[in-house]
Amino acid sequence: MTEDAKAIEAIVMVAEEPVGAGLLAQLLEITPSHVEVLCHELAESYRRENRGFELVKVAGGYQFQSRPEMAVYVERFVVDGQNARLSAAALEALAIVAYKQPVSRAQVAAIRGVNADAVMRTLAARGLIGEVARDDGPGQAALFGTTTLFLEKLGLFSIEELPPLAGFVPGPEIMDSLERSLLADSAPKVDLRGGGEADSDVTESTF
Amino acid sequence: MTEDAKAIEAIVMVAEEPVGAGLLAQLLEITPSHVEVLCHELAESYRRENRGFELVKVAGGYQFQSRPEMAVYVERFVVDGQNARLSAAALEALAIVAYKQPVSRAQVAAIRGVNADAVMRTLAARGLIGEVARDDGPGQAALFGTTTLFLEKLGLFSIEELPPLAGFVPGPEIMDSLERSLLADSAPKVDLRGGGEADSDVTESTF
Amino acid sequence: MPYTVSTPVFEGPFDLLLHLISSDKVELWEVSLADIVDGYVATIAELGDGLDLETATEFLLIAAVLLELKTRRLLPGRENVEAEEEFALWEERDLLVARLLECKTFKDASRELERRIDEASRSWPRRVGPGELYQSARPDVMAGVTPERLRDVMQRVLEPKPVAKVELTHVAPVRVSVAEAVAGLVVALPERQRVCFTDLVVGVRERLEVIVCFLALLELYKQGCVDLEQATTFGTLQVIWLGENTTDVAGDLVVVEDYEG
Repeated sequence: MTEDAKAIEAIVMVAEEPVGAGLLAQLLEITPSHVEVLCHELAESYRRENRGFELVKVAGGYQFQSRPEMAVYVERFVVDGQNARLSAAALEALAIVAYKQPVSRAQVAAIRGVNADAVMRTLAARGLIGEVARDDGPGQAALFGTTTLFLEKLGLFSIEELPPLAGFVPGPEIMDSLERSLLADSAPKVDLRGGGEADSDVTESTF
Repeated sequence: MTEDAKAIEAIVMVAEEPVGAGLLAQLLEITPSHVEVLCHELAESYRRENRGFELVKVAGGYQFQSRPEMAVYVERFVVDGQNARLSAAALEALAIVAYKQPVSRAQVAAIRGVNADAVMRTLAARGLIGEVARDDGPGQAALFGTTTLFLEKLGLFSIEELPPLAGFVPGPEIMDSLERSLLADSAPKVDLRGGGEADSDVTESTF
Repeated sequence: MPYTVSTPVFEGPFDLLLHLISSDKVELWEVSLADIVDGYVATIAELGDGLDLETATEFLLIAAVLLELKTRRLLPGRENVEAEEEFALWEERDLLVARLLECKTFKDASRELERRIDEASRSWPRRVGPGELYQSARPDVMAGVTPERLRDVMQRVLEPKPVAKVELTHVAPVRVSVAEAVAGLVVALPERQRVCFTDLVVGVRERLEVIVCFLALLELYKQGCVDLEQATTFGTLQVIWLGENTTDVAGDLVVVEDYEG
């Protein structure tokens, strides 16, 4: 172990939040890229030794955390019910804020097709999103973005690490079925109910 | 590394207080003496690998800490690496705890309208607030109050000496319903500064 | 009423539509809209007090679009449908498809976020801090914090949050109604036959009155009493009186409704 690596271990051990490579570099008077190398080596050594903790890069810095496989033991020890699950609605709103930030409540509502006030409040109360700016336009709507806690909760180093949204754009088969469902012209020309009913019958039965 | 040793590492790594051998034994379903042996081996391995942290046995139990030789770096970090002032959010949370103690994290969050976990942690780490009780309700939320250090820093003899809130202050029933409407989980019912004497007793005797 | 329409399988109209379409349970043209509406109504009934007005409204809007699309296809005489109308219909449909796709994209993205949250929640971060030993070395965060400042902060926290209000005081009351302006114009115009709009409103100070005058002209144009000429965009607007040279026309005019302000 080099003195620098030891110092990193010592500092990260007493930090209350992730410590950035820049700060570590400044404190140790070495370059940030050297810090990155040392941290990588440390993380690797814990993995190799099969330790119960790990050094991870999250929310802009390095931090120690318990290894996921040990969750069953740590769970018994940690007794805070703060990890209540988010509803599907809240998760969707969270995804929209994450990918489109800064974004207003109205924009979130427009995408989801339903009112977003309640879920946005929930997300703010959980500390996952926060007001980051005000819109220039009339009304000066509050614009929301994700927080550091959001990054921590997802184990992300920065918002750039979010999986690209393009990966979630529905495939051609979904697009096709949507189009087909809504397309007037491609509607089946044959009668719809199998039988030989007249048009008017179809009309009546379909509405 | 045995599974038990890994589990000890994981638990002690995330524990905010020293963890007793008895508790570890209970969590891992092994004997306390076996815990002692494993902890001794772990401490030995960190020493052998010349790591920047150590596992020590203090009054209450086991805890990780930075190795004394690394003190110069840790000191630099403590002096330069952290915020020298309380953020506006932290100051708000501190004011709420001061005036409404004992109060839960969820209640502070409800009053501020945003998550308070991080700021409460900061305040606790700075020794300005601390857990004074547990709520009776389900979940047994930790209730926080200010510490004697807080009083010292403000030059107050007791919490009663805080300047009274002027002008309109919502009555307990309004605050209560406000909180209930904002709280996601079941909020403990706390007497809002009603029993002043009891409050200060708790505060003073606990710290 | 708090918004609580949320079940594991369905929330809101877009979701419903997506669910129905993408699960291939519904080919909108093959299964009746009535079925969808029935299903929706049933869901609403299940939700009981959880019903959200906006959700219901949004659904109605979408249902109306679908109904319209379908009606036009099923009704006889489709070939007479104006190209423009058809085009508008296509636009509506494209818009709907685009919105549904966007909604689905974020829905799928949210599943991935959830997976990551679950994964990350199996680890707990160390949040312990330097401890007593280094307490004295830490900067004094309470420097400059006085009891009075703490009280001020508390007071601000307890202040009711301001509710956004639309400021209306700057809106001038309407002085002239369009009907009155029309009545005035049918007197003034026959005398001048041809006049440019700027001359017509010379001496009028309030912008609103200019607008009212313009609306009155449009009304007269609609009724064929005047012709309007404008050589270039933003050019001078010429008003040509087409009516009889008497003021009797006023009596023939359809009563002009007041524009509610």
